[in-house]
Amino acid sequence: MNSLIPLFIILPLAVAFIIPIFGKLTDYFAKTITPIMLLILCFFSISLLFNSNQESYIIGGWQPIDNIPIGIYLVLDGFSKLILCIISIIGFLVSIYSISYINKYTSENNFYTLFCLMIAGMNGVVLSGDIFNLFVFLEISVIASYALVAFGVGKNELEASFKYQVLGNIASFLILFSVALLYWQTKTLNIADISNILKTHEGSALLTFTQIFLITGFGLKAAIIPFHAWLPDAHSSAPSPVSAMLSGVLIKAIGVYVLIRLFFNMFVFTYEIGVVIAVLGTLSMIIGSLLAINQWDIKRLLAYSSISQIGYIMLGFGIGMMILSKGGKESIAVLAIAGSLFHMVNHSVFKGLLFLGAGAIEYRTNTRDMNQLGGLAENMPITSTTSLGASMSISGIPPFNGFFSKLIIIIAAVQGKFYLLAFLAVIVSIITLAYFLKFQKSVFYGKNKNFTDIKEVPFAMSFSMIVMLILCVGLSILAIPSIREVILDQAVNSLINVDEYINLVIKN
Amino acid sequence: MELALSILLGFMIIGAIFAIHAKDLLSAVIAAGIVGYSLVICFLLLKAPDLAIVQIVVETITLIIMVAVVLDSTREELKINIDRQQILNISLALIFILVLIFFFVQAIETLNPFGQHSLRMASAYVGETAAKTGSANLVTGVLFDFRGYDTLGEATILFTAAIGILSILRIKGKK
Amino acid sequence: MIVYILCFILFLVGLYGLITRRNLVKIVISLSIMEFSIFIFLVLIGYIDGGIAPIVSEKIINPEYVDPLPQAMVLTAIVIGLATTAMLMSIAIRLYRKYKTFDIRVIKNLKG
Amino acid sequence: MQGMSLIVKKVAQLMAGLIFIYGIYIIVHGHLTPGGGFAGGALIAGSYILAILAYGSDTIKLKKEETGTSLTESISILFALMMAVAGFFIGTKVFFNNYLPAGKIGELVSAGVIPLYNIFIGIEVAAALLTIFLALIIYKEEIEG
Repeated sequence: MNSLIPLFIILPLAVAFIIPIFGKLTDYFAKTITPIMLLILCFFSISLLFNSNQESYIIGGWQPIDNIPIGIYLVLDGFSKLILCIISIIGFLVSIYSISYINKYTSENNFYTLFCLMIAGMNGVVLSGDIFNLFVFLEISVIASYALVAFGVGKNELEASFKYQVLGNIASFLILFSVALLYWQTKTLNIADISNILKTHEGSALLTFTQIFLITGFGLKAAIIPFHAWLPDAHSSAPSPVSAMLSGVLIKAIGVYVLIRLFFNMFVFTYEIGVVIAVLGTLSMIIGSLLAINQWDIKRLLAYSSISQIGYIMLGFGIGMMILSKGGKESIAVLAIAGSLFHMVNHSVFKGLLFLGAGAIEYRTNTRDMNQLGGLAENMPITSTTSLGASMSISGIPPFNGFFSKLIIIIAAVQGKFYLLAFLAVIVSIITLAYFLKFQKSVFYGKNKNFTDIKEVPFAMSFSMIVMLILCVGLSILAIPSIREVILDQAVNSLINVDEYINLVIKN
Repeated sequence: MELALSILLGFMIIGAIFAIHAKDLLSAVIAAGIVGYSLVICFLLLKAPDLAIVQIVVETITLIIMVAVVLDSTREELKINIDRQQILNISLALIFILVLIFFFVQAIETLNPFGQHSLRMASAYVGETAAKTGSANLVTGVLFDFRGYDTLGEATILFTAAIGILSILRIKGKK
Repeated sequence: MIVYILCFILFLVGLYGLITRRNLVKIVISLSIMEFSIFIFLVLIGYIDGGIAPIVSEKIINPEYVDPLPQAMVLTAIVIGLATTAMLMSIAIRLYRKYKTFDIRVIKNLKG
Repeated sequence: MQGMSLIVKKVAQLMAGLIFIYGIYIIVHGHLTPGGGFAGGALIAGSYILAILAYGSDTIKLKKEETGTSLTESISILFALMMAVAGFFIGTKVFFNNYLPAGKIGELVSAGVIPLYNIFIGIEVAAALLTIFLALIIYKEEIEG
């Protein structure tokens, strides 16, 4: 029991509590301690990723009685390792970027405190093996993000934050309600224990009811299409580093991750649920990209494109579920799920980079309107190059990582004989290319009308963007089978093998 | 017991409907407060004294905050014209609600009725909690020992909200 | 059974208010009503007929307590509810200062 | 904000003191009787809020108070976290371990670390609620001024 997993929650919380105490002494306290903390977590999570150990940790040391778990468990398996890695790496780069960016705003200490709390909440959600504890940590991260969205306290920010809060609260209530219903049915809160009990249950009407509530609740958090209303406002109004965190990490860690974790590892999934998830994913993919074409605000365009890309991720998982529940070839399902996980990693990198690039443009020009911008490539070479790379990656141009993950999902769809879905995924990819060409052309190329004398952004900001561009290219190696086996397949296995997850928690 | 609770819940529903339809924001806020205070009686009936104490204090503070906001701004409810959009909204909401009630009634039929529940995870907490944690109040024992991690999260949420409100209510956001 | 259904109706009354009202304060009220219904629901799940409040005392022999776990959960949820309500109210008052109204039909800068 | 009449002030003074003491009682007896850190902390915050409402916010220099409550909040929640982390080093070396002896049920000093958690959480809750309230009050004044 000498594992150090709780550090993922303790460190960010401790930093968040220390900043208000010592932050007033010097301006640089918060700006140095946050990146250092996140760097430590980065190394720790990467070292965990290359170590095939899976473990569970009982908080308080309460051993199970009669094989019923009574304490709160932290569970670390392949899937959570991957997400922890994403959170730490993107969090570290964004916190470096914020050092310069946040100079525009007042009370920088509060920004860093909320940022650390958001990280702590996400880490807590990812590690938690207890459904009510998961809800508590989810609330920490979303309440911090409500405040961060409104950080600029202008009209737009406050309005976006109010909308986000109302929809976020509805989602939280639905989740709490389904926790109550689950407790009623199983009398336990531990995910593995619930799964153990539900395996022997017949599929009842109440279970379906609970599942609908859970899909709605986490769908609202992940902004899948019928529940997407808050996302474009919130993600475009927030300060750019926060947008990068929200779009890149938050909607995955508290939306997609939990949805997938619960439906793979807690419920016995059926064909119908696979269909629902695949249909919601396809809808998000298509409608998100169609809505993005018409946007002239840079960050709104990126926000809508996030909806579309989340659709890809859900599509892959949906295909995997459909194949597995029908008893089809497992290798195809593994391919689809691995493609989804790969796309999840890639999306957080390139969408983070794109939002940081949009932030860099806003930092120098104070506008986000594409009609006023143009020809910035000469003045801001680093921003231009990095965001060109990210745009190519997101629209699936070969040497970049986005191409491979989309390719894997499409291949899996074709092999599973879902030709329509594969066709739609290709079409959406082309639409994505179209609106990113528009973005590139109207911002970085063409004639520079209004901003002829601006400079490149400060070092801290360009550093993060360059590192992210390197990641964009470098992550392509995950497509090589032998490397894929080490990292992605570990995560896929922990999702597919339900018994493995249960055995991790309840040791017989 | 079930009857008393049902009557109380009926009153709460009436209070909630009044709060939603009141023409004066102050009376709406106070009606919501009364619904919240009825919750205290529910908790006492259901043998949850801890919750009753917390709820009565928290409801008072929430009410103070909401009344302060309403008195500070305006008490008038907006005029809502009964146009086609509004009628459409209300009827859609009602249909949606009826469908949900129908499914809920269907869904809960199979489960144990009021007051007859078994324990699984909590049986360990009830059986020998006192001996293990030494706390006579079992809820406190669960809250700070078995699930102390949850409680840390809960305190963190209040901390987050306080810091968040301090940042939202700054006078100037950008330099 | 009727208690659970009434509880769910209280939840839906809050949902109805949320869909039909256009006033920021009314929206916050609707949300807190939804919250109340969930609290009662959770405590109801833990209630056992003839059980006593979960406080150990030596006077009672062979006691049967009500389930303390849902009570601990509700206590957590009450505090979370307070935090979210306070956040919503602070944003509502700030929006009122900027627009001089609580009407969400007026407060819509963001579109598309 | 203006203060209220003399009678209200005197009654509020008396009541605030009583509520404050009752809050402390609830926190300290959290592991024996109903209540605990949350209820007691909220009561303490309530007593301060009552006094502020009765006397009006003009009488005290609120700006200073606010930083004070915010600091108290951070320090007390940091202590609660440190208590939890101390479980790493004491006893069975697990996060959130109850490393103090359980003692005899029903005595004031019993239940290991639970009373200490109660005290820190109580202070944290009181300070947090007071911070929220003061933030709303101060914001109001600076807009009018």
